[in-house]
Amino acid sequence: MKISGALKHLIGTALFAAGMALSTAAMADTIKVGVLGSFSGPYAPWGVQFRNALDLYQEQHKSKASGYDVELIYRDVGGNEPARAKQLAQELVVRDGVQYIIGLEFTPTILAVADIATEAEVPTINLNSGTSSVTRASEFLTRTGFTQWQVAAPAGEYAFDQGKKTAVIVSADYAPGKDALDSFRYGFEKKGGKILQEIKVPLGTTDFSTYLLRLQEAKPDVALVFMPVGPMSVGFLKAYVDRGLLKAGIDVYVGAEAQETDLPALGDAAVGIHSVFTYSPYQDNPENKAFVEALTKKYGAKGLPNLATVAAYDGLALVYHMIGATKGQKDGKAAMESIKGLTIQSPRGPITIDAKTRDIIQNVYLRVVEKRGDGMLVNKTLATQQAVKDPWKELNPAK
Amino acid sequence: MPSLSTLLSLFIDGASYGMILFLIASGLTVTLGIMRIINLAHCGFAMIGGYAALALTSWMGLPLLVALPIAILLTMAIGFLLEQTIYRVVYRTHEFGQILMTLGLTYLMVATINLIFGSLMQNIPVPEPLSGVWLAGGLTVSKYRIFLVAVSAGVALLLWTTFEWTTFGTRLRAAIDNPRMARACGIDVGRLLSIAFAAGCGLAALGGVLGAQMLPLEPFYALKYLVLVLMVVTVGGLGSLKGSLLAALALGLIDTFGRYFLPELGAFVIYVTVFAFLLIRPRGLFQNA
Amino acid sequence: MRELRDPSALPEMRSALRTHRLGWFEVVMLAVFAAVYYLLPGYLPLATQVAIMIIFAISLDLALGYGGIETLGHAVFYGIGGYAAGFYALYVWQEPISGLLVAALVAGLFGVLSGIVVLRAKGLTLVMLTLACATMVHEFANSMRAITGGDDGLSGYRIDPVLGLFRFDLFGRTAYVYSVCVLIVVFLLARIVANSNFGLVARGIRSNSQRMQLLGVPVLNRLVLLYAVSGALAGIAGALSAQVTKLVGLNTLAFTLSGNVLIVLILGGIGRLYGAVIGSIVFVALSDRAAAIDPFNWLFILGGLIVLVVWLAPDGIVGRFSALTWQFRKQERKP
Amino acid sequence: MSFALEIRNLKKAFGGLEVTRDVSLTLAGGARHALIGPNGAGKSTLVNLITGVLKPNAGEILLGGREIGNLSQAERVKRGLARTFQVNSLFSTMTVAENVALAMVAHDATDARLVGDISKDAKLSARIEEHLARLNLAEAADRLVSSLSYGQQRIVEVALALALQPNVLLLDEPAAGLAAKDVEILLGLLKGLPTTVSVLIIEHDMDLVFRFAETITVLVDGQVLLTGSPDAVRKDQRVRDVYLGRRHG
Repeated sequence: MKISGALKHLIGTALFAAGMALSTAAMADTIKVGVLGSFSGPYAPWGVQFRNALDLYQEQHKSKASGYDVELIYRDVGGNEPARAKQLAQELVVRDGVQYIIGLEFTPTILAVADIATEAEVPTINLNSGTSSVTRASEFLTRTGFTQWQVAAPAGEYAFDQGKKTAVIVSADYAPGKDALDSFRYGFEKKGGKILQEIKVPLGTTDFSTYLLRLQEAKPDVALVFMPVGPMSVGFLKAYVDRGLLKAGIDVYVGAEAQETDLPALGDAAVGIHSVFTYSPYQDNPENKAFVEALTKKYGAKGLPNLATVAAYDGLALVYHMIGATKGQKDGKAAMESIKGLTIQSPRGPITIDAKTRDIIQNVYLRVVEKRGDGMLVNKTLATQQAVKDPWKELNPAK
Repeated sequence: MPSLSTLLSLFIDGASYGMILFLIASGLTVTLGIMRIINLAHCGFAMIGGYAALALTSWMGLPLLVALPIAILLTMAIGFLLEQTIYRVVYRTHEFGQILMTLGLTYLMVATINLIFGSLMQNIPVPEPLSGVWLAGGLTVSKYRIFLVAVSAGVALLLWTTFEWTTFGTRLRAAIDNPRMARACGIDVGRLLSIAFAAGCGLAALGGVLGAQMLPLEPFYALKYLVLVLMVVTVGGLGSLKGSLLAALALGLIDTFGRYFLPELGAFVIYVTVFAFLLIRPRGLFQNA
Repeated sequence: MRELRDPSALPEMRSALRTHRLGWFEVVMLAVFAAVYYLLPGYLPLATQVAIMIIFAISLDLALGYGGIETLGHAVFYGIGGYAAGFYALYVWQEPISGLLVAALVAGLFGVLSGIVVLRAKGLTLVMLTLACATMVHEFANSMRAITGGDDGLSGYRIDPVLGLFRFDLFGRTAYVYSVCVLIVVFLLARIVANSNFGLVARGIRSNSQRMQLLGVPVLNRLVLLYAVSGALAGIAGALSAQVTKLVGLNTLAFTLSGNVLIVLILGGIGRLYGAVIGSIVFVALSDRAAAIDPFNWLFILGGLIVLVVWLAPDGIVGRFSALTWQFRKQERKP
Repeated sequence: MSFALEIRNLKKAFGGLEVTRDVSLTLAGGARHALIGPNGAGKSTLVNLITGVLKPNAGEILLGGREIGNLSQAERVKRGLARTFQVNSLFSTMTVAENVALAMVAHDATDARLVGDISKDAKLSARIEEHLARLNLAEAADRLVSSLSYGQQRIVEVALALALQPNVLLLDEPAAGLAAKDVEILLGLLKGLPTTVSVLIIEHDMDLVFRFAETITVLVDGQVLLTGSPDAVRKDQRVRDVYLGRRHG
């Protein structure tokens, strides 16, 4: 371990290089893409959606991007485990020699990987974390999901436009939740509404009764809610309708919480929940129809996509574009340049990568949950805002 | 100052939460009292009960109230089987071996549940007559919570009667008080323990099924609520049912009120309380030995 | 006074005092660590995690294996050390080695404070108190979002190059060598403590604390000291993780970590220092590979492994091994 | 001059029951003193009072001329009062050498020393070796106490107490449960104790007592019946009455 003397150092470096060569040289012509996600644990549903979309995309394109073979290497982070995410990212870059990384659900895991992205100049695509600021953590970060500001600020505006004058914000207490609080408030107050109270719910809460009691007592016109998708979002909305708040006339506006994949768990009580979001599998455009059809054909009813699926699908499309633009060479900077200002037709509508901020620009829809003729619960679009940029970055320009 | 109806509402929420904790903890405190074994797998039995009820209701379409006793019996059978086999080894090994082995067993339970039911959070639907709320004046009370308090109070009463008024109860108390002496008096402590263990698993299962609304079912259930249940047992005093009941109610209420009045602190309130309490009374509310 | 005997008589006494001796094990381990660096460059991040886990397990071995302090909340020191190192780098100085020392100091101090209150208890109550203490700190860190970052973790700090020369590089080479060097220092430190008068007294307390008290040793006092030393070393492990990952999460304070380190130590064998090394290698390497192959069913393997080890080798892997050699030696001695 | 151990008018009652009534006793330096008496005479209580397990209601206990009646057990040990226990109270999972080393470290007050390899402490090793050799335990140095025979464990008890380098050594029924052969070994060891130690032995084995002690105190009903040489005690009619079952006056 203790290397003393130039000779020893030389030998060491040579050996190290040899080891590196051994582990990377084997498949020089294949371009490797590392996929980091939660394929186990309570957050596994995300990983499943990622994989569904990525495998489909690979199948549709025969794993060839502009003639280059593309290989996906999956690694399981197993939840919000930044140390593990970092270790895996490091191994992907160093041992497996990946040129691109996509995936990751959580702000901390993204931030843990950002350093690696910068250092190794590996373009990294954030598929889910909604914290606005994360794309600033590295020049090699971009996003195909959404930012919390992007949907919550319009949600605040829409709610006011629907005649709601007072609101209570309920949010899970972590970084994206902070963004949600600020952006709901920004949107709602900009129009002239009044925020009565902010209720912060600790992450991991399963019993929401006390928080709902507070909400009920504040007697707002509307509740603006943010919970991380999964146990908390389903649990909260369920408790919300069970407790009769919706019936009592307190409308609820959410973002990703009312995705079609989670509606069955809520049951018919979900009818009437408003959401402002960027994707619904029942959206009416040709790209989406083909996308949903291909997924359900491949995976059956379980293949019903949500935004995570679309984000992964679009994310890999970006990677394919970058591979073409760099002619398969490892050139992170050129690859990132090639997607700046790029617009692609996503199943959710057109999306653009902002040339300045590397963040996503996309349409935002106001929807309400309805029961369709066949008994399915779906989100019906009420209004659309075109090409919404991340408002936080507009309000907080980079220095 | 919050209104009376708020306080009442909080009280019912807290009490029902506490009663669920009591149901799960009651079996643990009895086995702990007799064998001095920290059975970290105990919450796993609550989980097994919950998932059994889930399978019976959503796969086989049975109504919850029919599924409930079947789920309890099933859990008891599984508990009894494990007690007769793996726990025999657990009893013999040293204290940390016991902790580890029951932890290992918990992992096995988590993995099994995940394999069968998947990692998603599951929901046992509440039967129609029990869902919804009662509105009385400014008071909103969930019907299900009232039902919970009533059922668990009934169970607690039943337990108390068994403990105080039957020969089985007398023997059990003797065994908790001094296992060696009880053995010398001709009480078959091993058999007693097996019965108590299985019964404890049944109670945990009851708690797991009824409490699924508050402690939702997921594969990591067995680990997630373990600390809480262990604290109920320790605060109550090892082997004391009465202690566990009081401790569970107190924890449920403190947690609920804490979350209402100091929402930013979240679960911190409850752990500080427990820690401070154990410092003052390291042996808990009621300690037999 | 009688003259001291010639030193040749002493080796016998040395084996009778059962102190920890450096031998082939250390040589093999050094060789393995060196070999990993040269031959498995792609596994350096994983190997770094192993080194950190070893340090953590060694610290637990001092408390549990030597002093018999039964704790189910050892992660509290790991986490506190991690946060201390994080805050230090964020607000004071980015120099890593001083960061480790600060973390050790803070964690050790917490060991003194919590030890004074917790260590008066014994048995189950002690187990529960340590658990409650750790959970309390976990929830505290969770609720102090503004300072700790709560669930998002503490991040945004830089760490200077080690000794001003070695930058933390992408390949994790610096992180690995740095961690292994710290591990060697911690191992030697732990060994010194274990072999000292104090180490003997700690073993005495574990064996019969009442008699220790009657020999005139203030037992609580000594246990607190041991707890603090153990806590300080655990703090170093946490700090190392914080510096290498450049992020401290709430999971560094979680029950799972306390449970895992216990598994590691009992898997390896307690009260020997070696156990911590073997246990960590087996546990981390196995969990990483198994989790890579089959993430969820990995719990089957882990759970089954734990049950089997406790069943068949209650003294751990090293214990099993040395129990055999011990028997062998005894047979040899007896005519 | 001050005695090694002096007890003046010691009284102890449990509720209304007087177990120790006005006991006085002196041990000169290097004394070989035995305390005997029938069951229920209050011997154990007296031991507990001297060692500090119990606190007396009245009276004084002086060790080397200094009052120790208010000190804790551990503090009395520090002042040079060591004892053995009726029931073995050893570090059974440790080796004989370690047991002795623990006592020595405790006596030297070096138990908080964090550095310095104990096995490389040549002085300590030599002391242990010498100590064990004197008690015929050298062979057993590296054996675990739990693996020793009962007789050997009793001797380790004595070794542990002696390692504290006491001025006064209290032997609480050292021969209890020993086979005749082991009693002989024990007696040999006790006779070889250095004269710097004053010994107070409480024992039922009269043969051992009369062969070892130079002075004997007979305790009956919590009171000293008589103190004298073994011969004087042997010849005393009152003592015979007590031991033959006829209740004393």
